[in-house]
Amino acid sequence: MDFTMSDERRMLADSLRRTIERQYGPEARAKADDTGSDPAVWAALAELGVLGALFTEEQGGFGGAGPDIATVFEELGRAAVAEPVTEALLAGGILADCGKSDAVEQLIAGDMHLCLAQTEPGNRYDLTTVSTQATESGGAWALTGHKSVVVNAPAANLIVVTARVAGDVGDRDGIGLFTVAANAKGLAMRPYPMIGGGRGAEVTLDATPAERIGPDDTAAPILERHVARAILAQCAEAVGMMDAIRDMTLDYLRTRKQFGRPIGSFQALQHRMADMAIEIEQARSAVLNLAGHVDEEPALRDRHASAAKQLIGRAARLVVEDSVQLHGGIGMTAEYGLGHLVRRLMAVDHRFGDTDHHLERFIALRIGAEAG
Amino acid sequence: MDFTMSDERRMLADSLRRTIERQYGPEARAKADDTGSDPAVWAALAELGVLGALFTEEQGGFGGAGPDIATVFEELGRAAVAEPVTEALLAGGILADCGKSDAVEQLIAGDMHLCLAQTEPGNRYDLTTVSTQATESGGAWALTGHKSVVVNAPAANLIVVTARVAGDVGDRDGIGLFTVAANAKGLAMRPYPMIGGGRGAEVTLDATPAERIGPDDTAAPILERHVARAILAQCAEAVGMMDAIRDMTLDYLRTRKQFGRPIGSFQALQHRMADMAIEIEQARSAVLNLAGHVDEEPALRDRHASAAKQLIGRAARLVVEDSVQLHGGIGMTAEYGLGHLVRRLMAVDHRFGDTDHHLERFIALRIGAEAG
Amino acid sequence: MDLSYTPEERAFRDEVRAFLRDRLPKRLSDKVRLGRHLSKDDYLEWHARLREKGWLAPNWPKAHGGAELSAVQRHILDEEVTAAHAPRVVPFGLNMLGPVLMKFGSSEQQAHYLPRILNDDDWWCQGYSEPGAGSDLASVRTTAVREGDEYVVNGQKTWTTLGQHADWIFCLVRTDPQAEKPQQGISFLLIDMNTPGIEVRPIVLIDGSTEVNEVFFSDVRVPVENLVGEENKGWTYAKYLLTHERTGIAGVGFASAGLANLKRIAATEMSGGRPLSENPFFAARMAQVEIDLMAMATTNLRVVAQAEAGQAPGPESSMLKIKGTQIRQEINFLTRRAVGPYAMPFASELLEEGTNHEPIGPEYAAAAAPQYLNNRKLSIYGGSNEIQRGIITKTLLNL
Amino acid sequence: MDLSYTPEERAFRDEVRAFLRDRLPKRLSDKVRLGRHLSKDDYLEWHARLREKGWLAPNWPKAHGGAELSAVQRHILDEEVTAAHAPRVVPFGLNMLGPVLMKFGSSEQQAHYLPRILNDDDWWCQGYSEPGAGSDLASVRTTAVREGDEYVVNGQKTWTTLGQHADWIFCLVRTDPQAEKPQQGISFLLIDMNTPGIEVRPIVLIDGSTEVNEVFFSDVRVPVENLVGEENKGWTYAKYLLTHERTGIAGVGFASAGLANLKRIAATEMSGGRPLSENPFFAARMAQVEIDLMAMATTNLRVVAQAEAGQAPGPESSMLKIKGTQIRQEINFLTRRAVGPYAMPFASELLEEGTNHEPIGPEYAAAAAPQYLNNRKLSIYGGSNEIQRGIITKTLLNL
Repeated sequence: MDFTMSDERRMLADSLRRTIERQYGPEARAKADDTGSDPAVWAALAELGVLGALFTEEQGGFGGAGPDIATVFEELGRAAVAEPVTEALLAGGILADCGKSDAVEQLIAGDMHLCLAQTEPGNRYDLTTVSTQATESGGAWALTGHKSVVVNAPAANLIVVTARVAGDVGDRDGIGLFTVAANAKGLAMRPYPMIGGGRGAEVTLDATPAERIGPDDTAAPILERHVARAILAQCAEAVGMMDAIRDMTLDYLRTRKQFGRPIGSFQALQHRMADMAIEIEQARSAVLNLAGHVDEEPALRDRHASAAKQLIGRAARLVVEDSVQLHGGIGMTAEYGLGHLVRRLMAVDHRFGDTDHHLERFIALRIGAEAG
Repeated sequence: MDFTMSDERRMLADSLRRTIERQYGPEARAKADDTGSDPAVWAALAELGVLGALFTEEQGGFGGAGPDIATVFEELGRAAVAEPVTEALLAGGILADCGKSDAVEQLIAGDMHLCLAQTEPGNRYDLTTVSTQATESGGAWALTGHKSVVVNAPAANLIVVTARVAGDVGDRDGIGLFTVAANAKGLAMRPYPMIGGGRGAEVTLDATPAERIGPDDTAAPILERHVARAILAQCAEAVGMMDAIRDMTLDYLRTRKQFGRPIGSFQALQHRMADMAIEIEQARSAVLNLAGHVDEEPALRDRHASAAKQLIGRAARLVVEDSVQLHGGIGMTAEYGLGHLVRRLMAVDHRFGDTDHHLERFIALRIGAEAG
Repeated sequence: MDLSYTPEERAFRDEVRAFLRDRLPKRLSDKVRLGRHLSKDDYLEWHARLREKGWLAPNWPKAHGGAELSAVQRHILDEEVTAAHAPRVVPFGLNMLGPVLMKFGSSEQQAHYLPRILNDDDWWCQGYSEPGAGSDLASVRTTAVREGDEYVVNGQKTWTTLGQHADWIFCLVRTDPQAEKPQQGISFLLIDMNTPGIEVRPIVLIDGSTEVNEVFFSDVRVPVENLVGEENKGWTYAKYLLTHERTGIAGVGFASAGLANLKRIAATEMSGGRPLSENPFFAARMAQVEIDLMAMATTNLRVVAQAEAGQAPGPESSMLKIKGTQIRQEINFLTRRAVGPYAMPFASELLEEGTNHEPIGPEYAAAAAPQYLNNRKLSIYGGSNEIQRGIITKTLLNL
Repeated sequence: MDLSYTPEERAFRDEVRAFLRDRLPKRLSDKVRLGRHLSKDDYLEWHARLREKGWLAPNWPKAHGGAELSAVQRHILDEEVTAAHAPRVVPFGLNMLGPVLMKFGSSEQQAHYLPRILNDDDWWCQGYSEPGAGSDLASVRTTAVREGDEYVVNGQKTWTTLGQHADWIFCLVRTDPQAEKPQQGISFLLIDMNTPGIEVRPIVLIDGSTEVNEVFFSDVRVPVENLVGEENKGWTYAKYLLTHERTGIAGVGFASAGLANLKRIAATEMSGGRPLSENPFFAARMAQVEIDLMAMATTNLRVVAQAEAGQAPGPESSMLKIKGTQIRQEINFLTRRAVGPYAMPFASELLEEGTNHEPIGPEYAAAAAPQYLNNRKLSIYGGSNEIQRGIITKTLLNL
């Protein structure tokens, strides 16, 4: 049993933290809201090896394991960095698994933006409900459908798309993976800023030319594997954000005076702060559990993914609500730094399944595990 | 809109409270644990009109409406009176509806104890799952089965029993109502004290002679109506107990000193006390809602019954747990008065359905209501 | 004990409902239901409809042109109007300043200001909070120094809701910096927002809204006749204002309207192939909050009945504030959760006046997350829930 | 970072499991699983089995006859033993007094008492708490007045667990009533329970159990050689005792065993025609607590790893105390709820030693409500959860 971080990871985390502290601020965040990514920040992340740490040596990176993902995202979370790194992990991981090594190489070098267009109006957090249609004609594929809330679509050079090659909307079989170029014919976007920073879009495809990648039968296992890794990323990022929020709140309790004394001396606030701190440690442990199991067999992996996402969804709600409450009015203002963190942390519950979704899945997997 | 109590009810409540304060103590409670009822207390309750208040004038009483039940049981709860008054309301109400006016008259006079044997091992809180069998031969009925946790069975002169006259275990149709004498052939009891005071028993029936009462088709509507009234009784009693617990806890916070000051001056404890007080007021309002609707049509009645039982189950858990916690060690001791109240309040969740049971029913009724 | 309304009360409710059916423009109720921001004209339009009916000032005495409704009637009006997604009445002149002037203002002030409030000639805003004061309202640092027939005001107010529309502001100012206690030496001053030296700056909140403002005063000269009551007695008037109108504190109407909206959304959203409202976990959360609301509505009626009977409100109004806040915030939370991934787009332009932007996902989605964020304020302002818990236990413990 | 055990750690776990399989009597594990009260002989029997294997004192150094296990090994042992429903080791001599004597006792005391503890020649109990002191342990009022070669002890201790079996008691006594602070003037004294003037009275708890006692001292004469360390320095030793052994504070083993038991019950109990474990609401509650427990087990391992690395425990042990308590109490709550109406019979005789009474409902039902009630103590004793919250924030805020 060993909870210490490897030297490589510690060094990466340290240099990432220093770089962010030096370079990352409101301007970069505004840039991400305007265009999806600040090129200078993105280049710095590539330079530092942040993107390489998400991929194995085979794939052209130098990491790719659960603890690598956890390390990187915890640091990104601490400063609420709004760059599309989760998209790089998610869409990049799928491309790597499908043998698209050129794209992955460009991604690691910082020369590429990616996204995954999977969500559709009405499929909520369900990965295997896909109604976007793929049709083949003379070896060429074309896609038609509506993909909703596609994070980082406006900045992406290449869009990974799920579409149905066979079967019915809800079937697990017959889901194909495709890539679509950003400037492809028949592709239209309704772009917007995201509540947690960065940009997303509604993407409509109308007989849009696409390249098919991935396995012939169904892409569901690949999707599920990479979404589990993305859940790890989101959870680790959430822990980083919660650490930052806790520290800001502690600072505020120490310095802010009311009725003639620091508000941190009021016992009721102290006890709520203690409860918040406990839940954050629980969240950290849930991330460790998931990081240690994200490359295990699917049922075990997803059991930990759901446990982590569920626990972190609850902890995040507590941290969002109580940190604003403990701050009082100032915590409500956009100008004060808490707002970015709070909004981005809140958004975690809306990606890859909320706490109810994952509680349901955890129960289903447990029943499976105990029956098996 | 009028929230004031009628003069009659106020007088009854006042005299009941005075009588309990004067007469009711640990000895009476021990007596109830030993035999199910303290004859002196029971006689006093009859004398005061407490039993009469549960029945309409038609039935030989002088009350019987929701607010009558609420008034009586709130007072009984305040002193954790462990007499089988809920059983009188429940089994007596069924008897009254089935035209057994002699028994009701005796009950109101204090000369009779009753109980309802409905629960069976495995049917939990479900009123229409009945496996006890009723068979008829030459106009005479006999019952065979196991009735579990029959509250007040050891003291009852007459036992009202549900048994199946037709259909399958889970059918709503084919449930019959019967009375069985306490000394009937083939009736056996395994008696025990109840965690909330008083006595109960496992009752087994083996070809036990019984008299059939109630309607020919199914007794479900009668059962449901009287269980709704018994839920009102339990909820009102719970509010009385919660009031008493809150007052004890406030007293303790005022007088107990630690680290050199009254523990009530610690803000974290103050805030928990405030939360407890809020939930008790919510519980009181839920009882008012149910009292005002307990004689309405079944769907509306049961919607309020489930809302009240659900809310009060939650409030009671909070009050049980936080009152003990705020007291510390002393609250854990049987000698201190809190224990009786806490155990009796806890037990409310185990009769007529717990919070989950009623949340489920509330949802089902709501869906019904919104579809209709 | 009778929970139902009397025939007269039922008749009044029917009258309110008929009024809302006939006179509440769909354009306005749609905006409110979809959580869009209302313009100054929207508010004024709704005020005009109420004024026409005589219900703009339900709590004012008839002598001052009010409707002088009973507590139960006011409760009915409040609940029906909110449940119908009508805009709220802007409270600063009607419910805050008005009662203070009636009780403490001079007859000249009453004669001048009250009709103008009722007629919407002046849009009032509130100058209570200051930066860094939080729930400690008595720590007023804005000063007013008497120079001849004028006060010279310097300082800063904050959290001034809808101050961007205001013609006038009522302010707590410190007139005696030497007073022994912070509650002493405060005065209650009426200030024309057009006076030189006043600057209003919007505060952007975390939901992107710009409804609240900072108001800066530098050497603002205010005629002494704008002082309400006596100099240095302002804290008395301030407290009166804060405790005067509390029957609406539970927000039962808002909660009911929010719950109805949530139910509609949950019946529309799909989850695992069926409506979200049929998902047992989500159904349980909705049922839970509905059960709490059913009880709170009755708690609220109990307090209304007490008020009707002339009893002073005890800790109940603090209890209603807390429980009401918890329920509304839970409904906001569930609404945000209900819209799923569509809570993530953050396009505040969709919530603005006369928006013609292409919607993102279902129309109801745009406001879900912003309202959740914005309503975190409910447990902070008007005496934070922590302050309210203190009040409750203080009363109960009597320590 | 590697969450899995090393091969050596796995081998040790296998050894523990084999030991439990072979040497834990089913009679005992059934009693523990069913929540029945253990007799003195039950404890002694289990101690003997552990002693035989060399694991009775896992944290004692080999020099004193202990197993000197690593923190991880102790964690494994603790978890496996508890999960197998073995009786707990009676901690008063082995885990409380033992370490104090090793650190602060004289060599004579060590030579005399430590082997007797290890050999179960003496049953020890604890004399810390006093009536009315609560979490304020330093407010010791029991006095010890030196008279020649003896202390004369007068006063009262309470919450003395299993004191009815005890041969000896270690006590905090006040030897200097004039000391400036309550923490000063306290001494740590060993008292033979057979000394005249000692009376033990059981305290009946709300679950009907009689495990805890009051101990009364009137003019009890104790030889001065029974003083541990220096006179008036007892608070130092007391604090050492309280903070020394905290790796087990989370109660992961107890929680795991309780959850396994709950799952079995929920799979057996029927609700609406199907097992309770398939009721979505109940399944959700069980899943929730399992998710919390999975995370807490890892938090606990992190603290174990820190201890292994020689780091002093920070506020983490307070966090583990709180979360561990919450999880165990929630499991107790769900178990009580799971047994439905059968939580209501209150037949404490069914939980007694060698009970031969006719059961009421399923065998597992009898202990459900009593254990729920009894374990309310978890958040009260050992420094209440309120005290722990204070410790956490004090460290975090550094105010």
